[in-house]
Amino acid sequence: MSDTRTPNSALKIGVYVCHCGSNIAGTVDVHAITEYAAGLPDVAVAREYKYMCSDPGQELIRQDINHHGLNRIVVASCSPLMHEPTFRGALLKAGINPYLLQMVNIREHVSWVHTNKQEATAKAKDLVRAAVRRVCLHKPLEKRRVAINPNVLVVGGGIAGIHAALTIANSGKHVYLVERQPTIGGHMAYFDKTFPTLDCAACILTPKMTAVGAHPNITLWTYAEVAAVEGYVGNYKVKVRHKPRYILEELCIGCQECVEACVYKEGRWADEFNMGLSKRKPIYLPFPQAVPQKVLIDPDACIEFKSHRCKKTCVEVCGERKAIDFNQKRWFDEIEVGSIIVCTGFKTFDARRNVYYGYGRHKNVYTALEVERLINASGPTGGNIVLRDGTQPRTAGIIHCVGSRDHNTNRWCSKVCCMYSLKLAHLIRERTGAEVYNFYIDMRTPGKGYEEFYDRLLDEGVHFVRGRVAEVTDWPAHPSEEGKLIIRAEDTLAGFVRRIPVDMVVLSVGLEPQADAREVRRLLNISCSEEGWFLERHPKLAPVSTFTDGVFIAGACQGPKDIPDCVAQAGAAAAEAMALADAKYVELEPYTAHVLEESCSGCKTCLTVCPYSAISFMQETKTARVNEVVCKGCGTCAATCPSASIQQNGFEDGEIFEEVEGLLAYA
Amino acid sequence: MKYTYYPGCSLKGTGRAYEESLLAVFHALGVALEELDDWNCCGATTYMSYDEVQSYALAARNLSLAKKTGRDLMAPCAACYLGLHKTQNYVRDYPWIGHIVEHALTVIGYSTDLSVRIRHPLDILLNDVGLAAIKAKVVHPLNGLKVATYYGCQLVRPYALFDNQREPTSMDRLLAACGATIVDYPLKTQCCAGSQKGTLPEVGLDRIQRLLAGALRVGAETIATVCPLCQFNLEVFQEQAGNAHPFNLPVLYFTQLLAVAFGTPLKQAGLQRSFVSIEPVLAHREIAYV
Amino acid sequence: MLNAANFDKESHAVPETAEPRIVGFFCTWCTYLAADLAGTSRIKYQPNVRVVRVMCSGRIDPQFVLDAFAHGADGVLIGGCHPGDCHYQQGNYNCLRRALLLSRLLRQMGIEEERFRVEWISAAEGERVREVIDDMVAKLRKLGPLQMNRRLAPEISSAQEPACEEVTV
Amino acid sequence: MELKRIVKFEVERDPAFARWITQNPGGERIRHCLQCGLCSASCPLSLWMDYTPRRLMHLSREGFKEEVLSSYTIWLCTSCYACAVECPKGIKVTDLMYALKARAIQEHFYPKRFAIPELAREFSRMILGWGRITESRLVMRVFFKTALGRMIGLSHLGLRLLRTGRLRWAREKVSRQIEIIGLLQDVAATRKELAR
Repeated sequence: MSDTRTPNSALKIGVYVCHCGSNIAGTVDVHAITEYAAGLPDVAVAREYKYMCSDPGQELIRQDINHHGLNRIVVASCSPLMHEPTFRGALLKAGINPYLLQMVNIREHVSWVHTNKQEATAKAKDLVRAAVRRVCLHKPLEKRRVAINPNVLVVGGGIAGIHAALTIANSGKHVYLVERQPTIGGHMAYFDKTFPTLDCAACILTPKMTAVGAHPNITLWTYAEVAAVEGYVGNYKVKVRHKPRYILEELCIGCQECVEACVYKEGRWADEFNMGLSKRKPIYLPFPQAVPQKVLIDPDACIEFKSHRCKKTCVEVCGERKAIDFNQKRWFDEIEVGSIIVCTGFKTFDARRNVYYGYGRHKNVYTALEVERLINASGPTGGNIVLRDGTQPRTAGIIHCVGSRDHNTNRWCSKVCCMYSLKLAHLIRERTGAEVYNFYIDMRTPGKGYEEFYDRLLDEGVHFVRGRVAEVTDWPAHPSEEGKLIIRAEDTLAGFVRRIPVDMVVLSVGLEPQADAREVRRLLNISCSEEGWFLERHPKLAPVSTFTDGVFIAGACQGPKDIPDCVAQAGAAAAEAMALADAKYVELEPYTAHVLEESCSGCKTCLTVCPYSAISFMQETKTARVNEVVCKGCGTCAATCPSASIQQNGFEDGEIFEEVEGLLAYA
Repeated sequence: MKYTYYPGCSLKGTGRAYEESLLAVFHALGVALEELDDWNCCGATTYMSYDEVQSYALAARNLSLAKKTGRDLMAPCAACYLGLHKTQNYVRDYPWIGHIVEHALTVIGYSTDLSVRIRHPLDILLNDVGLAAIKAKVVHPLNGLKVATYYGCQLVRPYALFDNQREPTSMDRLLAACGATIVDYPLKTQCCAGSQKGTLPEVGLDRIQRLLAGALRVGAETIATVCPLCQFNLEVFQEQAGNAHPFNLPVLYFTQLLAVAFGTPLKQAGLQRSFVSIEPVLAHREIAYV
Repeated sequence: MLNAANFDKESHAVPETAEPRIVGFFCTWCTYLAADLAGTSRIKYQPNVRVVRVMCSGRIDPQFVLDAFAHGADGVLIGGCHPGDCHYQQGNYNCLRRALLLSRLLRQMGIEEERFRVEWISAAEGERVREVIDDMVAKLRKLGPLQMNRRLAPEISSAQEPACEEVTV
Repeated sequence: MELKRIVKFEVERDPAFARWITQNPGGERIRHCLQCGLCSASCPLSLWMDYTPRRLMHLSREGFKEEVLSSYTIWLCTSCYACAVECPKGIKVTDLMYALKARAIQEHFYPKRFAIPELAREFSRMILGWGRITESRLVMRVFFKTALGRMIGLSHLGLRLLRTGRLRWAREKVSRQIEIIGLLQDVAATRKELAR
């Protein structure tokens, strides 16, 4: 830390202040700052420009470097996380080391968050002054190159994961697809039709599912979860936990004779895939088109697990194949991949939380997903929409925004409910001829062919009542309501309260982040929005990237999305992963630490704090040494070293001291 | 166990039976109550529509007085219970209200510490006394007497601190413990129209009529209430509401039913003040009371 | 680093009625991002904080904090990832350990505890940035200027001679 | 059937009133109102209202003071808080109803002999005088002011209440009334200060 600041004839600093249109210039007196900067020691050139990040802006820097022989550059514009690479590029083009640059964030940290022009300008001046002093000490640095492993891990086998996996696999790279459920398919597999085209979900999904199962470049692991992730972009080590399905996957051929043979002649346990509307046996195939076509055993249901005294007719019938193994335990796989695509999807809002809609109390109140199963030909009723007592509803009410746009539950709009409610309205009306009422707050049908679909529903004579439902009750206020479920809502367009008796109530439940989104997020070292959706690197310009290089997100885990959007994002994420793989190597920031051997006392304190054990103790020299390949550049060791004998490139003590003092020095 | 007791105006008037039975029950359970010294109106509903901030100041005086006693404050009247809680919250959440109220308190030489814990008898009976102790006191089990528990609005809204806001059950558990059968009464948290009966009769009557008819529909033999105004509306206006065919449905305070179960003498339970006597029902249920 | 040369120039310029000046040390992955988010969501807060970006809160050397105070900062705010969220696994824990020790030291030096603050703010908590900064500024306004540099004046002026270092060009 | 011409000119709006409503406790979010009508649908008395609570919220935030303060709605609110608890945007409709009632009373926006505001007034007078309410006397005074006829109609009820000892004429009052007066006066005073 002996380096202190004295005017240095060798230094020629160029300072560039960006207007960013009016984004900065609107709140900060850019001109004043430029003038101020020009007056600072060692500053040779100071300019302002409308858009520094534009080509002419960068060209400005390049020319000045060439004409004036600048050897340090300060750019006062937006967040370094936004454009640092851009301006480093400019320095490189001009033939000086890109790390002789310091950026000043006068947009996100000044002009956008302050209103008083005077105060904002004063703050910006301090920041510029600090940067000018800091940049004096910058040293030329070189990025490190690390080879990239071309394999990709896709987490989650919903439509997004499936699409991403296939895209990458088709490009000839190897994909590991890890799915928590015993089959891939995700929520889309539950649906009968998809809006607005009404094409059959199974018809478009199952071919893709089987393609995944059969693809030579895809290793499909269902009933498995990611247990641990370590490493960094291009070189991730991932540990995968396999849950026992008590079936040896490689031996099972999915003939399902075991299911037939099971000692239970009838299903007795709630069938997860049918939302509990039907029963399954202890040994079962999740659903007919499941991929992989492998059965599994539910240990909580199977007699053998409870009493060990089952006749094991399943084992008998499986015979020579010996695919059933009651002693199977969970096991782990370790894989190495270059990038990870997260497609963990969403969960639906628990309708019980909205007590007034009586889900779980009134038997004919259903969630949208349950109705999807009722409508589905492979569902519990073979596609007949019938109430619990087997009769067809003559009237049905569909309640929108259940668990959406509500500060008592979830504040956000779930985006897909309006459209799927329209779809369900159409199907219910088509299959049963029932009178259907939609209760909505606002109809949100943006999207190709969506508004047209809405028109179609209006033509079909479906009722639309604009009002949030207050209550679903079986409590009649009029003889005509006896034995019905009564929906009470204000018809806000008519301006009075209406009570509408129906046979069937459908709750259009909203979308929520997965219950364990936060754990997954930690596992992969990415961020979540406050609601729990995974956070993209930039909402517009980096929608599928995260702040962790090499980890991408796609589908509804990033926010409520319909199928087309999920698939589009999956494609985008796949492209990002392939681009990374095809680059062969990745450049890592050079912010690693190094030991100044002459002053190192060999106290070994640094060894204890390094999270990557990148520091070792050299017996011969009795000093510490940093392995720069392993070092990730957090700088903790530098802060810990009692004799300041470890320095972090780009964040040396001196540089930071200068910045701090520059901030505080009054003009 | 000892609590500071805030009766509120109604319990001294139309709601006397509530106070009488309440005191009797707590006495029987050996829980001491000390009436808050020189309490004033809580500034309830009606006053709020005249001047909210003044009503907070009024409530604040009571809170300040109660805080001095160092004991929890028991407010049996739903309106008082809400008014006092609301004051605590608004004085905290809205600095300008806090400023005005605290200033006023200081002027009359009161402490501005309003942090006393406000409790409802239901809360105390369930969570402090406990069902076991109550069961132990029962001498006349209510023999499956069919009770519709009516909580009304202001006890559970907006501040449901000891019970579920949408499906309250505290009174159910309490009376069930005394042997009553609780009928499923979906209207249990609906509004009784408060003072509307007095001011806009047809509106009030309509509500009252629905609530009573509802109770009969689910086969209730009596309605248990927690609020003087609910009790008054549902009982006193039965004849008008019933036009022609009277409802004849006894409407008691939950404390009166407890008193019955505890064998408290009729007069001490304030039962002589009812318009519709509970006695026939008790007789029919063979509850050997009086 | 503090030395006679820049000491004279700066410290005496501190006006008595100055607004509190706070130096923030934010980690790149959480709090700096949160501050960026506050910007993109146009959240408005007090302009008293000047942010120094470090890769990890674990990089923050107690000397940085002392240096800031010595040069006239009225407060220092450290921002890192929530416990368990550190991009480098445990940097924020190391930061916390040092901060605890440091805050004791600071109190002994007569620096009020409100002046040194460590906050965990995740990339999603733009609103939290506003809360923390506004709250801290309000507290420091009450306390008034610190002017540590005045108090330290004697020791500092006798600080070691400035040595000059060759700067690579 | 009568013909009625309705058009609202912008000058008929009262922006100050719109601002005022947002400044009331619980009204901070009124601009977020979705107009979903959950308040109206959960209100037990909305079926009697000329404007449903939802419409009233919109009229207020738009500043149609006349319509709002002269509407029946505010007087029908029994403050059961159903709307306030359920509002998806966290608007405390009930509190706003209080504020509107108070405003209407201040500005005499109600028909003569209309019981509800009279009740509120008498209530406040009684507090100022004795610090507590004696229901019997309160009811009497309100009826005197509004509907003598009805009172006589209800006399038999009164008698029954007397017989059961529930209508007590004895005056309920606090002993240190001076404190109540001081309290209320100071509130008024500080409020004026703040307004300035």
